[in-house]
Amino acid sequence: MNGPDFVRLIQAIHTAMEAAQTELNALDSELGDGDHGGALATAFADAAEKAAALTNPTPSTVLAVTAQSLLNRMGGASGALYGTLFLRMSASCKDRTELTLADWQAALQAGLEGVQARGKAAPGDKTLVDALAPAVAAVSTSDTLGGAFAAAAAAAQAGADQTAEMVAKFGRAKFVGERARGHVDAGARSMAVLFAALHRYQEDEDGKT
Amino acid sequence: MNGPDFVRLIQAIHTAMEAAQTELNALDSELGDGDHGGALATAFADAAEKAAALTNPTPSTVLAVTAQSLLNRMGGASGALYGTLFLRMSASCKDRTELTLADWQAALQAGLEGVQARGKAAPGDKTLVDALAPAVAAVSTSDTLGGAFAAAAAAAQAGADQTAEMVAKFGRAKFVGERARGHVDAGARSMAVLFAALHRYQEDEDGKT
Amino acid sequence: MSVRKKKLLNQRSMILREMLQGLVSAYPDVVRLTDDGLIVRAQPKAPGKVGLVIGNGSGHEPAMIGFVGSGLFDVNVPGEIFTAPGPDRIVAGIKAADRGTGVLLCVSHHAGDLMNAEMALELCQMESGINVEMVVLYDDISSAPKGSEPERRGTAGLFFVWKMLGAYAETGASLTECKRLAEHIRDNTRTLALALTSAASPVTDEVMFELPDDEMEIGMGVHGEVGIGRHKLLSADATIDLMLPRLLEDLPFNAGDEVLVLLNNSGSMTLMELYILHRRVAQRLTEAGVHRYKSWIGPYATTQEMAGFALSLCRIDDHMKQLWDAPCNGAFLKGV
Amino acid sequence: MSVRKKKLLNQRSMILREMLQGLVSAYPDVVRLTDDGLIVRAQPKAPGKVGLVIGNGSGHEPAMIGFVGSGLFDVNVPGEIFTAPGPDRIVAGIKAADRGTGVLLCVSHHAGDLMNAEMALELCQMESGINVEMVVLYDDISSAPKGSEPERRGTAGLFFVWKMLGAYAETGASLTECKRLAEHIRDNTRTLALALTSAASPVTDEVMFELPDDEMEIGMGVHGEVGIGRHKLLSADATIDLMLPRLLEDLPFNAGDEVLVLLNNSGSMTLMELYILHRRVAQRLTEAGVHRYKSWIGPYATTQEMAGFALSLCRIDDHMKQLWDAPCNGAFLKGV
Ligand SMILES: Nc1ncnc2c1ncn2[C@@H]1O[C@H](COP(=O)(O)OP(=O)(O)O)[C@@H](O)[C@H]1O
Ligand SMILES: Nc1ncnc2c1ncn2[C@@H]1O[C@H](COP(=O)(O)OP(=O)(O)O)[C@@H](O)[C@H]1O
Ligand SMILES: [Mg+2]
Ligand SMILES: [Mg+2]
Ligand SMILES: [Mg+2]
Ligand SMILES: [Mg+2]
Repeated sequence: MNGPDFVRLIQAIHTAMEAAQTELNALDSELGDGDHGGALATAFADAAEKAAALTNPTPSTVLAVTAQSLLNRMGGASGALYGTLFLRMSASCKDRTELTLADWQAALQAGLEGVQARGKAAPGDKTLVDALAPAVAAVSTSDTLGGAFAAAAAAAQAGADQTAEMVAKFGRAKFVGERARGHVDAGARSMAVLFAALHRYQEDEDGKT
Repeated sequence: MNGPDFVRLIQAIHTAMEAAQTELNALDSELGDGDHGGALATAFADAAEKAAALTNPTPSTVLAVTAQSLLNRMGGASGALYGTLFLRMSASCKDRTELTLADWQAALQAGLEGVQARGKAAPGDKTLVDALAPAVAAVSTSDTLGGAFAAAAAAAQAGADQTAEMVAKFGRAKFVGERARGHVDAGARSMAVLFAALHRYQEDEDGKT
Repeated sequence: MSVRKKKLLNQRSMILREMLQGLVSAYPDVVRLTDDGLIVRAQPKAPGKVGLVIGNGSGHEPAMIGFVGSGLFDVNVPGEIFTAPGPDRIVAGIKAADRGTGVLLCVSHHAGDLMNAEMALELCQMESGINVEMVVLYDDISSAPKGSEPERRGTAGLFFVWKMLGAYAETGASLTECKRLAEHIRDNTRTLALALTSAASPVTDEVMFELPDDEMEIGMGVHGEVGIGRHKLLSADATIDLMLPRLLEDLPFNAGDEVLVLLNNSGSMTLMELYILHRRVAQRLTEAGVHRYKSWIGPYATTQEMAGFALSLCRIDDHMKQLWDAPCNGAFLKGV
Repeated sequence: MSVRKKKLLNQRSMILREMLQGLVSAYPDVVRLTDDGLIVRAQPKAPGKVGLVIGNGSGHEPAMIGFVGSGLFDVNVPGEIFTAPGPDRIVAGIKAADRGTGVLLCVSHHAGDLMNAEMALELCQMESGINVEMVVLYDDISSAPKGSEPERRGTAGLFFVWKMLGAYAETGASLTECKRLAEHIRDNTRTLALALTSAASPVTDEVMFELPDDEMEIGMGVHGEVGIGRHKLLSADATIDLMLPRLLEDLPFNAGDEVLVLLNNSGSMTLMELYILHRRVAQRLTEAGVHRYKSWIGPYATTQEMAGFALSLCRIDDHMKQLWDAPCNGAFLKGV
């Protein structure tokens, strides 16, 4: 995947976040303040615009401008976490013009580590880490991008679903205690949306060739 | 009517105001702020207590302590008006130990003039003047206290009833404009309660003798 | 839109007394509560200066208990909730404010306040040797038409009088001069209010009026007196565009005039909304060529938890600017 | 008890920008709005003095935009409603606050604020030559048990830091000294809040939580985070009797200690209620032998139109008293 591919990928994620906006807001309303979908949609709209405006996009620069949009247009804890994910991925592929599956694995691993260092949440804490961590692990279960992303998307969604069983230890949901059970975490679900978009993007690409 | 009679009269008015409290509050709620009954009941309770505590009550001193209670415990426009009524009556019979019908006529006339000078309302303005003015006039239609107070009570009530047809030019009700029609003015009704109490007091006295 | 009747209070009959006790417990260096329930300055004004008194129904806090102090009022006579205090207490207030050269009794124009003030004045003239003058203050353009200004109600815009008159009396101005300044400020002040929601009396729990969710009332009085009309809920900018021209043409305020601006919170407006409203006020005044000297935004005279605001303008000259910028120290108003 | 969603606003997406424009239109002599959306002092602090910055989600006005000025913060970085600003804007704020001797970045402890501040700090350390330190502030005893103080949330009691730290930096104290004072004030401050009603986000119109008409919630956070429990609605005195002992025993505040008291209005409490509450606070502190130096009562950090309050105590010494009494001039805080 080269720079222009990444520009289209960010556009695809933006489209997916727009579509999921209402659902994500509703999930966030249950345990948080109901703005997660709106915040992601706005930030990815900005990212898509900024990425499209890059004159010589590389994977790393597209990921970096996306990180900037997430950090500064989204704000809050989730902006910092989403931003960190993209920032670390960008740093991990700084000198690459094209990303291989191995590069993807390394980038996602770096991103996950950054998110956990920043947010301190471990799997089981009912956060976006519960979708991100299994997705990152699943990328290594295949040797094609298509297979890897399919596995990651499935793992992210399964991880998100499992958050319904958990009590939150981070984020606003932390303060609702036991009442959190039965509700899927908004950030975990948005991670699943992100990986689903990645998977669909790759399917389309594979379909073309 | 001598000083101790006046002490009992104020007690009788207090009892009547207590009984009418809810009704007067409800009337005041329609066009004002719903406190007219409560304010009168509190003020006359205070007046009855102060009057009972006088060592050598005269009509004038009983009326004066009542005025003080009305002015300072009731407050507001209606406290000033009720207080002025009693203050002027007190001044008009300053040297009397006993009030004749002629004294009553003079006292009430002085009271009415004081109320109108203070509040600027004329009959027809939908205020307590619409009950007070006809009551004062009616006192001259008989030559016994019993007859005079019966006529006054009837005239006050008739005057209060007529306020339902009026639009207010004074008090809080002024600001509701045409919407005031159909509602009896709280202050006019409380004046009718006062004259009814006076009438009943005199009936009881006449019954005793 | 239901109104908050849920309040943190003790016995309803004790509201006034406990509120005053609470005030002086918080600001003992600024105000004292006398045995007869007056709020007076902790450090009385220097002898020989004119005393300033105002009486009013309570329930509008910080007005007026929060504006007693140096450079402000000497005495406030607080009545029960929404009820003017009686004449004897006003007389007591006048006596407490006298520093030997007379007292100016300020009256916020409402029927009850005026009647009781007049009676207090009569009592003073009969009884005491105090030199008392009375000034009746009004500012609300919605309560009577142009030409009938003295019939208008006294509302949030009286704040301009409190502040500048307080500073003036502190300079040693005479009673006549103080009265003349109060009238001058009044005659250059205009106010228009707006309510989004009603409020409840804390004593009766009665809601003052009903207002549908998609409407606002223009010209609402400080006790919920109805205004000049209801209007569909507008945006912040459109609301100012509706209100400000009425204020400007009433005085009128003309291009080249210099003004103070007050955006008074009636109770539960957010500062966020008030700042957004002020943005438009500033834009519109600039377009009209009216210069703003200073703006004040906050809850100065409230109607319990009513959501609404009053916009008030006062045309000033250099002398008034000096008075505006003079120091003061009340429980609710410090520095400037 | 329905919540007021009816607000006077223009476009929802413009709330932050228009609010900031409105603020600076009202107080041009106190604050300026930079092109990148920072609120900075109109007259920058003298060179060589430590700069003070704080970033925060908006919607809590006057916090923090109202506390930028002399003797207070140098820069505020306002985020969107209830959303911490991103790291780039915080870095811009740090740069704007630097007067050559370093900057103290204050963080009100919430996950988003902390993460973004940490990122900003990393960026500063990588990129700029500015000497930056960070201090994380917390005070709310309901959000984590004693012994886990650093997990507690930052709420209204941070006000004590803003005021005294602002005065300290103005004296020319070093960055290390400033940081140490901020920690010292924090470690001597305890806050407990209570809500009678919920509030709505002005952006989403979502009500934060539901609270029955006859209940109150103790320990409510400034974004509607649930507290430590619901309670049947009590009288004002009983409410203080429930809350104050928890505060006292948490630090603990002991007989002989001297304290500042803050009764912070969360939005639409009446001053009447707050004064009545303060009366009881004063009584109880006196009984406990704890001396009150000064009390402050008002809306310093709000959650939109929420009806509720926070009670906050800060134990002080003579140095802190001096700082407390030092002059300041912010849009919402003048004199003292
Ligand atoms: N410390 C953390 N680590 C990982 N994820 C977190 C953490 N705190 C919050 N989150 C995620 O952020 C999501 C909420 O995001 P969002 O609604 O955008 O932020 P906010 O709570 O500031 O409104 C939560 O659902 C959770 O997945
Ligand atoms: N100027 C006036 N002249 C005569 N009566 C008046 C005047 N103003 C008000 N009132 C009377 O006062 C009554 C209201 O009294 P009350 O409810 O006790 O006072 P408030 O309106 O201050 O609450 C009105 O119903 C009216 O009869
Ligand atoms: Mg959220
Ligand atoms: Mg009434
Ligand atoms: Mg009344
Ligand atoms: Mg949020």
